[in-house]
Amino acid sequence: MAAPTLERPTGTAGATQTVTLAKALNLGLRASLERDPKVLVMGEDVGRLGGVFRITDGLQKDFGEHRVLDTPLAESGIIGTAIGLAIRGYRPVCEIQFDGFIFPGFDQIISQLAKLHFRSQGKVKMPIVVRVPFGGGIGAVEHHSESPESLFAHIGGLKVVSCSNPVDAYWMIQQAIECDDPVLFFEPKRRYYEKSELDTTVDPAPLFSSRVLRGGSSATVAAYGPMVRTCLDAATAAEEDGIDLEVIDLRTLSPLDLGPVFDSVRRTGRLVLASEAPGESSVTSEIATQVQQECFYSLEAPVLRATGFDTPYPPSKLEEGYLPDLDRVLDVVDRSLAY
Amino acid sequence: MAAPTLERPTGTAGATQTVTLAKALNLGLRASLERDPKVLVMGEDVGRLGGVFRITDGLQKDFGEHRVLDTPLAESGIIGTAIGLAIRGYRPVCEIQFDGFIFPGFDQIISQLAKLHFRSQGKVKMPIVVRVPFGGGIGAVEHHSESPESLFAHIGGLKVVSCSNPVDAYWMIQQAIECDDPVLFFEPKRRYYEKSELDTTVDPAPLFSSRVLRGGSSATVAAYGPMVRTCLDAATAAEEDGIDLEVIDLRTLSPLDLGPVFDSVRRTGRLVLASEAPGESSVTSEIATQVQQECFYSLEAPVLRATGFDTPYPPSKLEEGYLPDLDRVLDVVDRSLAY
Amino acid sequence: MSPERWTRPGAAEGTSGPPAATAAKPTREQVIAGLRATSEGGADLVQLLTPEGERVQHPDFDIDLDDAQLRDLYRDMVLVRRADREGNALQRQGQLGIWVPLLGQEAAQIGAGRALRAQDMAFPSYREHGVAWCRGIDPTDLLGIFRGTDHGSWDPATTGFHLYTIVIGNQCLNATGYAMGQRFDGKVGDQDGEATMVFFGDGATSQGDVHEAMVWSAVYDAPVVFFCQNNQWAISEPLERQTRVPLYRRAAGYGFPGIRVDGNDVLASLAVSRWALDECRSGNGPVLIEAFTYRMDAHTTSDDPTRYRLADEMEAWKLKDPIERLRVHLIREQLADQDFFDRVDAEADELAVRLRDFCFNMPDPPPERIFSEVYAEETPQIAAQREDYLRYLAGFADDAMAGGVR
Amino acid sequence: MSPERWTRPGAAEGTSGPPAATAAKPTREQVIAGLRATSEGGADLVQLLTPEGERVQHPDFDIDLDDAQLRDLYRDMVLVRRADREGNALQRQGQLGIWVPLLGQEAAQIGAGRALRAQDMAFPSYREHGVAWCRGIDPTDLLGIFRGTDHGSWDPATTGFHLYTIVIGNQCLNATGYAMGQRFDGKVGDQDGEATMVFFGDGATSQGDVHEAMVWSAVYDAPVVFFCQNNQWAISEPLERQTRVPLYRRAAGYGFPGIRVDGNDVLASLAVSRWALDECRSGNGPVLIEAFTYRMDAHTTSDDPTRYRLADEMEAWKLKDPIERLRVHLIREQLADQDFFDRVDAEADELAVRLRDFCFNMPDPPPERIFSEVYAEETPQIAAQREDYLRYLAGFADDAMAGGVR
Ligand SMILES: Cc1ncc(C[n+]2csc(CCOP(=O)(O)OP(=O)(O)O)c2C)c(N)n1
Ligand SMILES: Cc1ncc(C[n+]2csc(CCOP(=O)(O)OP(=O)(O)O)c2C)c(N)n1
Ligand SMILES: [Mg+2]
Ligand SMILES: [Mg+2]
Repeated sequence: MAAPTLERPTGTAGATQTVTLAKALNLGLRASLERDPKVLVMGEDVGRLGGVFRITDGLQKDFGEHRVLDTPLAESGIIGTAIGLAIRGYRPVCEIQFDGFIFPGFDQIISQLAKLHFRSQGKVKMPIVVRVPFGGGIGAVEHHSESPESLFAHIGGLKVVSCSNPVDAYWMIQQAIECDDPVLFFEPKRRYYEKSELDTTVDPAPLFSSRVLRGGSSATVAAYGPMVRTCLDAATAAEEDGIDLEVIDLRTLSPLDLGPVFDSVRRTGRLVLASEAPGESSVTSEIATQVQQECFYSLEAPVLRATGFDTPYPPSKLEEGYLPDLDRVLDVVDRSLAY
Repeated sequence: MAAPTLERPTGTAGATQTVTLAKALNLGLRASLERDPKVLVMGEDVGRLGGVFRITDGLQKDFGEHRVLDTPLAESGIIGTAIGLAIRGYRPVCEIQFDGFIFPGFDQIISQLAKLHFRSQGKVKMPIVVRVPFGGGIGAVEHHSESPESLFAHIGGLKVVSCSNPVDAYWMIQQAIECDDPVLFFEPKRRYYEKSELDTTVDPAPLFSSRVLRGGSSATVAAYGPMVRTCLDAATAAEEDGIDLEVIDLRTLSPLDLGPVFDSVRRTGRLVLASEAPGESSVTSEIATQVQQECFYSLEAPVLRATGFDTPYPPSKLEEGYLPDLDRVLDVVDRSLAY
Repeated sequence: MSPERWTRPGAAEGTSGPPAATAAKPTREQVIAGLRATSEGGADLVQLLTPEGERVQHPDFDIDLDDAQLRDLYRDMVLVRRADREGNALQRQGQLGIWVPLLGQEAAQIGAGRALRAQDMAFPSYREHGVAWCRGIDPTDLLGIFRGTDHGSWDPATTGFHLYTIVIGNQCLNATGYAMGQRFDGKVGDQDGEATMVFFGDGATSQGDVHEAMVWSAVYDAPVVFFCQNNQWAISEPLERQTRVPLYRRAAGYGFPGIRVDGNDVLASLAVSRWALDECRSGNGPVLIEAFTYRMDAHTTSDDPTRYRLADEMEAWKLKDPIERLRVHLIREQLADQDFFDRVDAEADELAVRLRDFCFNMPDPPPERIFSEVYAEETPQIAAQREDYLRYLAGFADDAMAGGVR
Repeated sequence: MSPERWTRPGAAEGTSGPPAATAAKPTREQVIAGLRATSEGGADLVQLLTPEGERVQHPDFDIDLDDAQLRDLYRDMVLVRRADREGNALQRQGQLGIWVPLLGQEAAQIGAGRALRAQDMAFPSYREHGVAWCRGIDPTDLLGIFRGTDHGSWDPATTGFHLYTIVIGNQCLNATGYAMGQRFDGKVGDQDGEATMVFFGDGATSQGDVHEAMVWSAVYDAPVVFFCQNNQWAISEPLERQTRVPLYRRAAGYGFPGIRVDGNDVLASLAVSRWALDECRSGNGPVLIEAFTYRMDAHTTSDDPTRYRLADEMEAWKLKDPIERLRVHLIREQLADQDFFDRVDAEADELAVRLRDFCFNMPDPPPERIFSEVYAEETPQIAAQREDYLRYLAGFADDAMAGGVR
């Protein structure tokens, strides 16, 4: 993995500020737009409105209509024209308004975005970031709470990451934009307004790396995006019962960086995976498969999962039940410990 | 699982014939069109031409242009209008010309086809079959050799099956058409011209069931679609080395019917999964995950896989290397046995 | 398009015209002027009732309604607006997660909705509360979607009104397929035939699905009316982010009629919709209608339109209010007395109260609803996940009873 | 479209026209007649050279070429056709997995290809061997795709010719994005500006992506020429399965010019393409060109057109052969002598031999090619899979040396 090459924006060097995850993304996008004139932001309502979540707030005002584009309403058009712009030498950052609306753009993602580098054997680069606010928990109507990340993780030629906190959000979006490969960037929309300290002088971890957030010895819990916070809370709650959970933020879903997970499982002997997405044929299936292979002799229990059910996302009054929460994660931990 | 309710077409009762898998599908479609006037066949070139693989050969001639529709060239249109026809009470069977061309229709499949039954709480039924000739090995150009089945297996509300031989092809297509849920029907295109005896008087197995094709004690090998033949051949070859493989044809990928796999693994202690699709976040990941969970104490080796690589499908001169063949399956079996 | 045009395509179309003439790409200002022109009453806007409530004639479209029918249209619009405002208020009070207002689009929707006959089918987007009303869907039935208790609760088959579709454009293809079925069933060909109407917005016209629906419907002569409510905005994006030319013009490129109607004029909307549906019934479909109207409220309750549009625009459109113009007309022509208006207002008040009461008393769905009707033939997996989950929930109850912790 | 039309949209368009006139849905026969009409020389077909090789005038489009230029166009077409026939033959001999013939479309492609300038960019579909030729791509470079050794080997950046795109319609959006970039880069605005041309078929016009590309290009004034080769067939489906009206008419619905050109007339194709590209360079894009032509061979070598079309049709189109008409013209006007024709034929023979030799000597790619350039920054996973696989292959070599079995 190449060392991060991001220069720190000089204006804010050394500054530590308290920011929301949404604001961190906004600052990261701003830094990228400042650093490289080839970076474009495009999508529905990203311009004057600043996006329905205000992630692109103020960017069109400061960088102009040719850097921050309000596009016609069609996702295949957004991805498809971004591909042409990338061929022309631009680095488009596309916003898909909600997770459930990425599917009209699926064909361009699978057939062109993922394949052009391979098809051309490196002559055509695809430095495109597709930002997707994803997951549930915000009381929304249908199609606004989905977790489609596994579909992209299955596809060779794409890279898939997800941030879980403001600091990562700030750096990961910039690293994704700097990456010469197409990156599907999943943003945990129900965590947009969670805050933390952001010190822009601290070197970021490489983009495609997982990270142990909390050491522990009873069992390992790994998650990404919105479920990371849930798992950290679960670990805190478990402490009271004398259960010492190690928590890993996967951060990258394709390529997976399972080294830290293998190391952890070799120590704890137990792994629980948590995600909002349905479990069936998913990223968590892949991780379980690799872990049972790599840690076969270390596992004291099968790899278990706390995931969304294999149903369509339910009406929002039911989402609390659909989404694995602290209790469900701990229930699965208990089942793991019972082996 | 409901017992099969198919009446046998009277004209051919008792007749045993040698048919290719392609012909068996054609006969199955014909039987369904005869049985139920609401069944429609639609897609690009399915009418006058009989489809690029001739699966629908002669059907438009015999059932007319309103039962067998040559559609405009757009997959979202095919799926989207099929949904409307289903709402109207029809049972459309859509042909997607090649695996790589299902993606323009992906949005309608995910957002409407998969969700309408749930959205309407059963008031709207979606008895639609989407036929997809899939997989490689035919020396084709890009986008004509893909295995996208895992993408659909991840989605609640869809059912996904794959046939591996003429007899199953004949029955499974009819059962899929009889099913009141949307079924993605994956046809192993490189096996279209393989033949077997078809006795239409023998009762078919239920659609959503796996089947043990060959008993064995050394290890279990499970596959679907085009890889089933490969695995059977591998089992024959392994015999010479004194390795006795049990081979399971999964047949249904969502819902999975893993009962026979669990039973088998409990006896053999070893499982090798084979598929042409890339392994990452796939159906084989899901199976491995469930097996390590259900058979934790029986496994003498981790579940291992022989799959396509996590790359885009290569130019066809390389496909022999890309596709897991008999040797690669046996190599993985050897690795399993080495534990 | 006259039959001769079909046999001699383009003869009088001017689209292959002189290069010198085509050479002038419009400026942004020209585009905007062109897109807006008819709001001031351009020659191609079908209007039967002016903003001042004056009944005018149109050379091609007319409608003959008795006084009671006119009053009914007024009542429809008032009740629908009141239900809409109540939905908005319920969201503000935390009773709904979101509300999608139709304010300003009452005439377009009631005109279209009242043109539909019992045998017809309608495919809404997510803002068609007015059409729902015309299909006999009680406003209370809409609340579940926005409260998050269901994804739409009415029966599309019995109401002739499909469930709301949120993914922009999808429903246009579904409607076209349905209309193909009407044709295949032999229900098209005379004035008593069936037809389908599909609703979508100006922004939706950019989606591939809408295009494919137009291609399909033309190729299969599907009896479908494409009813585009051009309310000038797709969330924060004005019409010029989607097109250079008025949207009704798209139809010519597919070979079927496209008509722009004053969407704030319920008479014109009704007249044009009826004509278009009759064309479809008779087998002359499809037809595109662009209803030129205005979204007088935010996109949804989550939206803040002050960030992207000027108050002036709103003020200008208030003068074209769809309800006000019919009210003035009824008064001016003495077709309704004060008593009538009072009664309608009272009815609206009752409706609001009923909606409110209903909303406050809506029960949350039970947890097993998560797993219900995923499939027509349930899979063992879904059954098992439900059982596991209910057992897990029961565990809490046990814990609670046993005074257990966590 | 004159500028006035922009400010008074629809004033003279007739599309919102009288309902009585729009009421006549075309019959299938009318549709087919309308779609085919211009093949007989309808008023809207731009033609500069008749099938009989006679030079004719067109009121809007003209072109001034010297004798050498005319001969060059002839040479281009002959060489491209010969390469095409050789490709077909190589497939028949088992040297290629498939071949996609361009037979019959030489004039459309050479006209368009020769209109492109060095600074322009072209986005082909999968049949544009003639355009490739004009972009300086040697026909040998095409073979890899059809032999299965690569997915296209030329460099799009240096050739100004993107890789072949097989998923129908995708390239139209990619081209539009590229053209937006040309505009953002300030390369549009005068006669030396840049432009983009994108190629697609009649069948492709039904795809949502093609529509979205037209929407986008109009909204962003992208300098892109949509060059649709209407070769009458999408595999087995005739044009009437995609549209009721001629395809060039679609453009009007998006607010830019649409022109139908005789695609078997290389002069007309060149003239219209130049004009359209110049419009784009100057900032007046986009433009749609429908090149009315015919697929004189099967869809691909895997196809059997006898199953779906009549030999008669083919015979009729043979009379309009693009090469023959220029040949007759050159002879009749004494612009080329027998020596010239002989030299071109000899050159074609050489090309065929060279193509053949090249094909027979193409090496298979090495196994590690499966894993190469999946990413710009390779992942550890891909690296590991390559290593594993090569180690596995090496095992066979070891086995073989050790006389091992299996
Ligand atoms: C495919 C898709 N992309 C994005 C959205 C998010 N979205 C919801 S409404 C809307 C604007 C729609 O505008 P328009 O079609 O004009 O309809 P209106 O809301 O004005 O009635 C957008 C972008 C969506 N629902 N579906
Ligand atoms: C999305 C997609 N669907 C289906 C196909 C299969 N297919 C290849 S060519 C073709 C017909 C294309 O017709 P047209 O656009 O007229 O181009 P032509 O081949 O005649 O040049 C079809 C259906 C494809 N390549 N891509
Ligand atoms: Mg709108
Ligand atoms: Mg064609």
